[in-house]
Amino acid sequence: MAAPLLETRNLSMRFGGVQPVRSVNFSLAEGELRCLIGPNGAGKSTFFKMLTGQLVPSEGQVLFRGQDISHAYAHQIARLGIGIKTQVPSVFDGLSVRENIWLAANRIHSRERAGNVVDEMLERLGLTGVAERLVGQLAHGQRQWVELGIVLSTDPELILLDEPAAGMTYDEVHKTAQLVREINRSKALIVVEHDMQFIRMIAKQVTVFNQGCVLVEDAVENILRNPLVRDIYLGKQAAA
Amino acid sequence: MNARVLNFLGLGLVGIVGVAFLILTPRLAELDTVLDLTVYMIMAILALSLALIWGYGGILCFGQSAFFGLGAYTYAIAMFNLGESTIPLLLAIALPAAFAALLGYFMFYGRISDVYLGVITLTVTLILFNSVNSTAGPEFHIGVARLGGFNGIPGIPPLNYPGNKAAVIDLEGMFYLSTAALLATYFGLRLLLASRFGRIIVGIRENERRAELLGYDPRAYKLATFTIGGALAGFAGCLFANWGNFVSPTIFGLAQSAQIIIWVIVGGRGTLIGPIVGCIGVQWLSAALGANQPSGSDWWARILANVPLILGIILVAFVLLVPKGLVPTLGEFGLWLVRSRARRVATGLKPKQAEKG
Amino acid sequence: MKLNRRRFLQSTAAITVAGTLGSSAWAEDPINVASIHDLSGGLDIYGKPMVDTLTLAVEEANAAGGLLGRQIKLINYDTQSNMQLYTQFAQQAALKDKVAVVHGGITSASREVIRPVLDRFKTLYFYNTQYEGGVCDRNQFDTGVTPAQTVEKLVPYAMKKWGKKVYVVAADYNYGQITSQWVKKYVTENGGEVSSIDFFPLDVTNFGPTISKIQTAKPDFVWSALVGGAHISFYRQWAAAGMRQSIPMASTTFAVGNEHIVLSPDECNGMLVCYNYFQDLKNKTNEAFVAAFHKRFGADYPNVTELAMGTYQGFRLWAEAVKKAGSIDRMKVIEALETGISIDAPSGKVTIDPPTHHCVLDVHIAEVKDKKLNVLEDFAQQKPSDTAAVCNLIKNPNDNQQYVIKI
Amino acid sequence: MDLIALLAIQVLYAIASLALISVGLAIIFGMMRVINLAHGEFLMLGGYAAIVATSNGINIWIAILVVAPVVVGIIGVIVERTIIRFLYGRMIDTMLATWGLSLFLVGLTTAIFGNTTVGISAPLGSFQIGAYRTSGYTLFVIAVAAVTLGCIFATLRWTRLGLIARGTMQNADMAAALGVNPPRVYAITFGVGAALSGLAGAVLAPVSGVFPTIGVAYVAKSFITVIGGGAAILSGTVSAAALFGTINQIATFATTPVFGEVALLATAIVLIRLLPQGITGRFFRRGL
Repeated sequence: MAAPLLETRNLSMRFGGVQPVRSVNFSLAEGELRCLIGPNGAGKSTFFKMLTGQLVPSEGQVLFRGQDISHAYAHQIARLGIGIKTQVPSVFDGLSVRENIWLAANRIHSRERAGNVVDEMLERLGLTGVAERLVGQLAHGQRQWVELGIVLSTDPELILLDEPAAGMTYDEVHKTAQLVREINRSKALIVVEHDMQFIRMIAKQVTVFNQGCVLVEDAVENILRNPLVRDIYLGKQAAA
Repeated sequence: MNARVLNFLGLGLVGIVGVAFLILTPRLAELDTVLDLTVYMIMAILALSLALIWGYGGILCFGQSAFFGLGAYTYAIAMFNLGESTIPLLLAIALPAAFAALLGYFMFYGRISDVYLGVITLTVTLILFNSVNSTAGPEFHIGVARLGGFNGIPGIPPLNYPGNKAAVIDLEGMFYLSTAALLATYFGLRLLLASRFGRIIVGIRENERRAELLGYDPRAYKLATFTIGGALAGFAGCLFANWGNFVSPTIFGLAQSAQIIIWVIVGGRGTLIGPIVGCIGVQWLSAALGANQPSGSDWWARILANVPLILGIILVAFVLLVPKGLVPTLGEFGLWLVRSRARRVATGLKPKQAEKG
Repeated sequence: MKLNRRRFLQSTAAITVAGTLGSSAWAEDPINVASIHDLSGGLDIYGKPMVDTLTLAVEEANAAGGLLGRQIKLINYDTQSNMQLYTQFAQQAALKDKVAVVHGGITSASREVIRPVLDRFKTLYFYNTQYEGGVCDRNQFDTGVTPAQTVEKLVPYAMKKWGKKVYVVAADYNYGQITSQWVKKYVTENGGEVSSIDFFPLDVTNFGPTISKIQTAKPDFVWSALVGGAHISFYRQWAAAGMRQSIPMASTTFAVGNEHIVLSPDECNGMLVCYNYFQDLKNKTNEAFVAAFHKRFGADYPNVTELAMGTYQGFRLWAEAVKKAGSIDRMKVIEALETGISIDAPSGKVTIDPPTHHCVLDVHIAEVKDKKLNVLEDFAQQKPSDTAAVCNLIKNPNDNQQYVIKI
Repeated sequence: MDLIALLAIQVLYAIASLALISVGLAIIFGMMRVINLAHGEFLMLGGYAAIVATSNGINIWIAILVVAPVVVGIIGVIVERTIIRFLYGRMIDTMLATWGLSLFLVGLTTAIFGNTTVGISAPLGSFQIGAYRTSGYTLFVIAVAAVTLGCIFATLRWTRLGLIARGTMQNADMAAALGVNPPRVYAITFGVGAALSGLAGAVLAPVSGVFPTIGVAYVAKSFITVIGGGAAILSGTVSAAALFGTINQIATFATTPVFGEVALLATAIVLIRLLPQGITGRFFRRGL
C-alpha cells in the first residue's frame, strides 16, 4: 500500500485540565474520502484545527506526505495543499463574492489566469448571479457555497469540510453531496458531519471519534450497524 | 461594471479638481491663505498614512505621530549637518520607514493585535516625546544640531532644488510641492490598493484567519503596510518641518497623535478622500475658532471660542451619529437620492405603458 | 410678509444710519494690532492675564482718541498651546490682517517660531515675556526682564539672608537651563556653591524622590526655576514634607503663574522672588492702573502678573513710538523706539535700550506673605547687561539670532 | 538605612497612586471591554469636586472621600446613559467617543473654573524618618489605595453584584443568564468606575493640584497600567501598578523623572510583547 497522504501519530491536545484530543493515530490515503463522526465535543474540530496549524499539538505529530507539519504556521500548511471549510463559514464578509473567490485564486494563479478561474468557479457553484453582492448580505446556505468556492479555488490536495451540510435544505444537501463526490474524483477529503443521510450519500470509510479518541474505523454500512456507535452517537442524537 | 465606471469617474474628478486647485489657488488666493493651505496639504498626507494602515490595513495605530515627528526631526538634524536637502529628505523618509519596520516586526511577529497594538504604538510615541522633551541641555546634539528639548529646533533651512543649495524652494514653491505630493500620494495609494497587495491587505483586515488558511502570511502583509504608512508619515513630517521651519517635541505628543485619528474618523475609515476632507476640515475649524478670540470676559463668547469644547462635541457627535464618517455617509446619501429618483421615474412611466396597452 | 418687509426696512435703515455714523466718525479705518497668546491648553495660565492687560491698554488708547486719530483694533488669536498655530496665526496677522505690530509669544519656543515669520513678512514684533535673554533681532523688542536683571540681584540677597549652599530645581527647557546657569554664576561669584541642579520636564507632578535628594544634600536654601501648572505640586509636596520651615526658597519664576495665590500661605510664605512688577507697588501710575484694571475685569481678579504688565508696557512703548514717528510704518517706528523712548509705567520708568532692543527698568525683591507679595527692596533702572554682552543692533543692525550667552 | 525606609515609602506611594488612578478604568475595561479615554478628566473632575466642596466649607475629608466620588459617579452614569450605551461592542468607537468627551470636559472646566491651577494643601503635616521628613499625607494615600482595593475585593468576592461582575468578566452573556438586565449592570459598573476615578482624583488633588488639562498626565499611565495588567480587575491592576510603580520610582530616584517615565513605558512595551493578554491573561487567570 502506498504511503498515506496524511497521517497523525498519537496526536494530542491539552488545554489546562481538559484534553479534547488524546493520542489519535489517523491515516488517510491519496484520493480517499473519509467521514468523521462523533458527538459534539468528541474533538473533531480541535483535530481539524491541529491539522491546519490553527492549534499547535501538545503531543504527537501530523505528517502530510511524510513531512512533519505539526509546528508549521497555518499559511505554510495551506501552501502545502490543505484547505479547510470551517463549521461557521469563515469568509470575507465585507467583500463581494467575486472578490472572495479572487483572493483565493490569486494565490496560485497569475493575475489574468485568476480572473478566468474565478468566473469558472462562480459558474460551477451557481454564484454568478450574486457575484457582485457583499458576502455579508448572503443567506447562510450561500455563504457556505462561497467558502467552499474559496477553498476549491486554492486547488488543495486535501480538503477538510467541517459540517458542510449544516443548516441546509434537503436539496441543498443533495447538491452538496454531489459536489463532494465530484471533488473527490480529483482530491482527498475529510468530512465531519452529523447528518447520516448525507454520510450515506458520500462516504465509504467512516472514523468515529469519542471523547478525543478514535472509537472505531470501518466501512459506512458496518458503522451504521455497530451498536457501540449507536449508543454513544445515534443514541445521543435520538435522545436529543 | 457600473461600480467600476463610477470609480473611474470619481478618480478623474479628484484628478481634475486637484490639478485645478494646484494651479489656481496661488493665483486667486491671498498669500496667507496659500500658506495655511500648504500645511493642510501636508497634514492630509499624514492623514492618508493612517488611512492606509488603519482604514485598509486594519492596524489601529495610536502613535502615527511618532513617524511624523521622526521625519521632521531627521530632516532638521540632517539639514543642519549637511546643508543640502536631497539626502535629508530621503533620510526623513527612510528612517521612519525603518523604525516602523522594526516596530512592526516586534508587534506583528509577536502576534499583538487591536487594543494592544494601540497601546504599544501610543507608548512608543510617548517615549519619544519624553526623551526628546528632556534634551534641552547643550550636551544633547547630533553633529552641529542641538536637539533643544521642549523648545525644539527653530530656523530649519528649507528644501532646495536637488543638488543646488542656493535654489531654495520659496513659499509658493512649498505650496506646489505639498499639493503635488498630496495628489501623488493619493493616486499612488489608489494604485496600491487596486493591486494584488492592496486587495490582500483588505482581505486580511476582513478576516485574518481565513486569509491565513488560504496561505497568505498576515504578519508579512501587515508589516509591509505599516512600513509604507511610516514612510508616508515621515515624508509628511519632513514637509512640515519645512513649512514652519521649526519642530518641537509636541509633534510626538498625545494631542498630535489623537488629532490624526480624529481626521480619519470624521472623514471616514476605509476611504482615502475621507481622511483628506476630515483633516482639512478639522484643522480649518480649529484655526478659525482660535482666530478672533473675544477680548473680554463674556462667558458665552468664551464658550463659543473654546476650541477643545467644540472639537469634543464634534467628535462625539460623529461617533454617535455618523460612525462611518463624512464621505461614506454622503456617498450613501447620494446613491439613495439617485435610486429614489430612478424609482420615481420608473413609477412615473408605468401609467403611460398602461395607456399603450 | 408685510410685517417682515417693515422689519427689513427698519433694520436696513438702522444699518445705514450706523454706517454713516461710523464713516463720519473716523476718517480712516482702524489700526490693526495682533495678540498671539495661548488662551487654552497648558500655557493659558500665563496667556490669559497678558491678553487682558493688552485689551485694557488698547481700550485706554482708543478712549483717548486712538493713535494718529485712528482707532486701534485688537485682533486676538488663541494658539491653544499648539506650535503649528503660532506659525499660522503669525502669517495671518502679517499677511491678512496687515497688522502694525504683533504682541505675543509666551515660551521661548513660541517666540522662535513667530520671529522668523514676522521677519520674513516685515511685521514689527514685541515679545513681552521674562525670558533667558540673548535675542538680537532688529525687528523685535523685548519688554520682559532677563536673568542679569533679576537673578543678579536676588542671589546675593538670598545668600546674605540664608547661607552659601544652594540647590537648584529648574524646568527642563531653555529658560530653566539658562537661568540655572546664571544662578550658578552669581552664586559662585558671591563665594557660595551650587550643590546640584535638577531639571524637570514641564509635565512632572511627582517630586517625592527629588525632595528626598534635596534632604540628603542639606542646602542652605533652594532656588526654584520651575514653571507651569504641573510644577506647582513641587511647592505643595515640599510643604507637605515639612521642608518649608527647615529649608527656605528663592525664585524668579514663582508667582508668575499666580502660584502664591493658588497655594495656601503656609505652603509658600517667606519665599523670595524678584521681578519688574508687583501689583502692590506704591506709586501713582500703578494705583491708577490697578483701579482701571479692576474696573474693567472685576475687583476679584486674582493678580496682575509680571508677564501681564510686560505686555501692557510693551503696547504703551509701541504706542509712544508711533506718536513720536507720526506713522505706523515699521521702520519709522523702529527708529523711534531706537531713540531710547521711555514711558512712566506702573512698574516705574521703562526705557528701550537701543543696542539690545530690551528694556532698562526697575526691579524689586519681594517676599511672599499670605497670598500677597510684599516688596522688600528696590533696584532702580537695571540694564539688560547679559544681552548687551553679545548684542549691539546699533553697530550691526542686520544681526538676527538668539545668542547663547557665554557664562 | 532611614533613606531606604523613605524610599520604600515612596515606592509604596507610587504603586498606591498608580493603582488608585487605574482601578476605575480597570473596572470599566474589565467588565465592559470599554476603554474610557475620558478617564483622566474623571480624575480631574474629582479633584475639582473636592476643591469646590472644601471652599464651600465642607470638611476636607468628607469632600475627598464622599463628595468627589458621588459627584463623579453621577456624571459617570449620565455619560453611560447618553453616550456609551449606544456603542457597546464597538471598542474603537467607544474609545473615540470617550476621547471626544474628554476634550469636551476639558473645554467646559476651563470655561467654568478658568485655567489657573487650584488645589488644597495636604492635611496631616509631616513626620520624621531618621534624618528625613516626609509628608504624612503620603501614608494616607497608601491607606486609601489599600482600603479601596480591599473593598473592591470584598464586593467582587461576596456580594451579588460581585458575582454578576465576575460572571460578566468571564463571559458577557452570563449576566443575562443570571437574570439581571445588562443595561442596569453596565450603568452601575460605569458609575462605580467613574466614582472610583473621582475618589482617586480627589485624593491626589492635594499632592499634584488640579487644572483642566491635568487629565492628560494621568490617562496614558492608567491606560497602560490597565492593559498591562490584563482583564482581571484587581490582580491585574495591582500587579501592573506594583511593577510599573517600583520601576518608575527607583529609576526616578537613581536618575531623573524623565528616565523614570521612559523606564515605565519601556517596561510596559516589553510586558505587552511578552504577555499580549496582560499579566493576568497569563498568570492567575481566575483572579478577580
